[in-house]
Amino acid sequence: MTTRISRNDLAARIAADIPEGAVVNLGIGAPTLVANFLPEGEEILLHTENGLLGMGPAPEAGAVDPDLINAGKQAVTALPGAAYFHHADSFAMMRGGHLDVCVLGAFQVSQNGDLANWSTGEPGAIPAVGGAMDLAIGAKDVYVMTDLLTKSGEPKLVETCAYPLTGVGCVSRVYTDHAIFDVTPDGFVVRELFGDNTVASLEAALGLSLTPKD
Amino acid sequence: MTTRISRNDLAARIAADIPEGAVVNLGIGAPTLVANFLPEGEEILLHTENGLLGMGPAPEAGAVDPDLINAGKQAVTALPGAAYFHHADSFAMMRGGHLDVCVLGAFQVSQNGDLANWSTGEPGAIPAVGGAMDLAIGAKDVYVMTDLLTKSGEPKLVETCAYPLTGVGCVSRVYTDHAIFDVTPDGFVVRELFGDNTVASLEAALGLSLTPKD
Amino acid sequence: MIDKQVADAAAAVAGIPDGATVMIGGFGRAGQPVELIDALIASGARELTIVNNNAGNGDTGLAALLAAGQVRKIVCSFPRQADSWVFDGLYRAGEIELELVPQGNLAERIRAAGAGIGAFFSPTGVGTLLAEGKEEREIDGRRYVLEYPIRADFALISAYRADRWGNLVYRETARNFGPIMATAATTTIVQVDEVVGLGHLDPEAVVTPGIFVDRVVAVGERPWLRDGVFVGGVDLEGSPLAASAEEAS
Amino acid sequence: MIDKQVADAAAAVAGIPDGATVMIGGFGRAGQPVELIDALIASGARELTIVNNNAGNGDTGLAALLAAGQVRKIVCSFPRQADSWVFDGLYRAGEIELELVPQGNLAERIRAAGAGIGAFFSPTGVGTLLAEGKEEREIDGRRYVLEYPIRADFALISAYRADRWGNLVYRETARNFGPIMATAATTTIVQVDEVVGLGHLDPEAVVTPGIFVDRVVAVGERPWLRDGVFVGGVDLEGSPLAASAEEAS
Repeated sequence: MTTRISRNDLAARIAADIPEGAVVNLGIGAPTLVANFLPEGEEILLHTENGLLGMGPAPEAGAVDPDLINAGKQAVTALPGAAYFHHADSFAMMRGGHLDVCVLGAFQVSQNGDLANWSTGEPGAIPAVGGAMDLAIGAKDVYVMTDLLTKSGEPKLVETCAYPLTGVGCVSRVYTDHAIFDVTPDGFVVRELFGDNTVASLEAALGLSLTPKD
Repeated sequence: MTTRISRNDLAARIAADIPEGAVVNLGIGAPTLVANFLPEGEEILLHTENGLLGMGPAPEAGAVDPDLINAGKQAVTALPGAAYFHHADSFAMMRGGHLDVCVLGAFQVSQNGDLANWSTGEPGAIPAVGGAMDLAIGAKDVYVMTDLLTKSGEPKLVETCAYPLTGVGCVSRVYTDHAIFDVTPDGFVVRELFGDNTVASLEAALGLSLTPKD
Repeated sequence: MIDKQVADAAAAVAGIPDGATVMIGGFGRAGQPVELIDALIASGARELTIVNNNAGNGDTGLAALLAAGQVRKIVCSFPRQADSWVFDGLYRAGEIELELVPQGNLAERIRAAGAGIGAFFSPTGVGTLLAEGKEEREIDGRRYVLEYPIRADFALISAYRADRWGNLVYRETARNFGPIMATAATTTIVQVDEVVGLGHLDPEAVVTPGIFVDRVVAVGERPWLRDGVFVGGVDLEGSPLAASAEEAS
Repeated sequence: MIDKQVADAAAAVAGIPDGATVMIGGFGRAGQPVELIDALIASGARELTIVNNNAGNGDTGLAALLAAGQVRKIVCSFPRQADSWVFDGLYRAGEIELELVPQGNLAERIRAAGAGIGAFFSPTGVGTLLAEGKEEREIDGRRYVLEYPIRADFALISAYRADRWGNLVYRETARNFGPIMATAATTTIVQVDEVVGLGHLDPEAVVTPGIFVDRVVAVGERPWLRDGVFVGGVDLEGSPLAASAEEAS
């Protein structure tokens, strides 16, 4: 029985949902994989909150420019048509609702769209939030890319987040290795099932009541 | 008996008080005359709130560029070292207290530094404020350039402004055709007398108690 | 391929309905998107609320839109000018509503709309008629009034050059309100002298990134730029040159 | 003549007292004013409050300032990174205070200080731990928290080129916090690769007008720019290249 797709397949699945012309911010970590699967020949603009719209792929190893990095501090390139701006302008772009999509990782997503992805609340851990809270409330659509379950088998889609929140009611869709869920006023709606998953099997795994797509 | 200096002499007197390196905004009308008397060979930067720092003099008549104007919508030039910016950045520069001096006209100035210069409050008049309120509260020093009396002989330095205010407690100095006044916690201090004026003659003209300079 | 160019000014302003709030760029004549305004006049849209720094100069551009009776209300800082006779007449006749806003608050409120700021405390206007009825607060010993964002359905602005992604550069003080209005409208429509190839604008010098732009129309280089010398429009004081003088030249 | 150039980095940071609040530009290593930070370390100023996006990387720059024990408190958005071991150690030992601010609120609060805004309502952080104790308000159906300006006594930033009036241009994403920090400090100190003649910077492309800049020091072109190819510093993941690898090349 197949119940999970690979992280690359999931990235490709997310990329397929991003229309040409969209302006997209891909969060640090797994979401950056989405860039590898954006359709060739289509123009989708990548925004990085440290001040660049029109971000290109990683440079050749011999052509790294330390002044040109993404939010994860990795070396990147700029496409023809790119524009640079300062941090206040960059976050105004996000906060003002001008980005079409951002893709973020998550520790937990609640059925009303709350996102927890910046802190596990462990005592002694050093807190760091970066641009996560701004991204969470900024884009027109906030997509979460995550495994359905933690490594120890705990659901990451929950009734109420136990971890400290990143944003309230901000997530529009959750792409997991088992299925895709829309966040709606009625809670999680199963948009697409991968492999042999069923709504019933997901309800059992999550301990949540799910709504099948019409 | 000489009690008044000319408007050009007053403009020259104001110009003499502006130190090299200052960033200055000259309001519409008489204050623009000050630019003609800034010392040759010294660098004083003129700001115009419609988006230019490093404004130069008027162009030759045959070289007017309609894209390059000052706040009074007159044709100007830009000096080497100039910079253009948009309106939000330009007024941030003012509101944030980065300008050293602005020179404004006035209907009335009160002894606590209130300025009235945008409306006479006449019924039926079309109101217009422009950048006056922003300039009034923005510069480190707000200088007023005005006649001491209206054409009909009414004092323009008053105990309390009768006209609608432009800004509260914002004026630091008043340059008039009769004398120069500092606005202090003790009211108007006579900084400099022109011609045959005395503190007593000014007190009589204004109906105000004035403080001589130490 | 992303290509925000449209064929002409009429196509650029298509879909602006009666009752829309429309920001129009420009400070006086500098940066005024005259071709877009002419197309808006031709479109016949009525009952508009216009946001601009002024209320029209002479008989062209914004003044012509007012004269056509298409504007219900104007939000601006400085309506009264030597050549604002169209507005003056409408205002005195009670045929147009005026909301007067200090220029810096106007600019910052437009920026706030584009930047997702819910409201902000401004020191400008405190203690004046224009702050009456507004929430006031003292912060760190200074008085402020609470100002709210100004949003629009459409922005019509003028820039110098664009590329097909909608990246914009401006020219001199014609920049003025264009960059902030572009961020504050649901649909931003731009006229430019020229559309250049993607990558031809210096990414360090782009003032408005294309994310803020929906439609671009090239209206051709202005004659006084093409010829390298200014030959019409305004005199040194900013007043319109007499038509006869232009015709005689 | 206005000439904001100073002779060297030591002169640039002169007068920064113990207990000062100092903004330091940069996002990670990009735009970090390393020469100015080294001079600040050499100056011996202590009990500093530092405002930066991060809390130092590796053992150089901001991390070295922390390691020298000169920092009492840091205001930042993202202290914890793969190479933030200096901060991590100080924090765990209780030897440094941390104020964590979401990155966009950090940027907007710095801008607000420079722009004379008393406070602003931001939607970022609403309902989270980082908004606890802050004033909240619903405006037009959306929740916001009230955020206050962040000011500094000094800003140390890095730009690409300057002129003697202090006009600045930046390079790529090294721009980041420089332009806003320059507006928010009483004294703004800038290191640049190069000072060019007045009029050599395009007035349309100046990012920081000289009004915001107090002192400029040229530190020379970075080798990887001069040689046209990058030969050291960080790898593709942003990690520092091993010193041995650099020496071996």
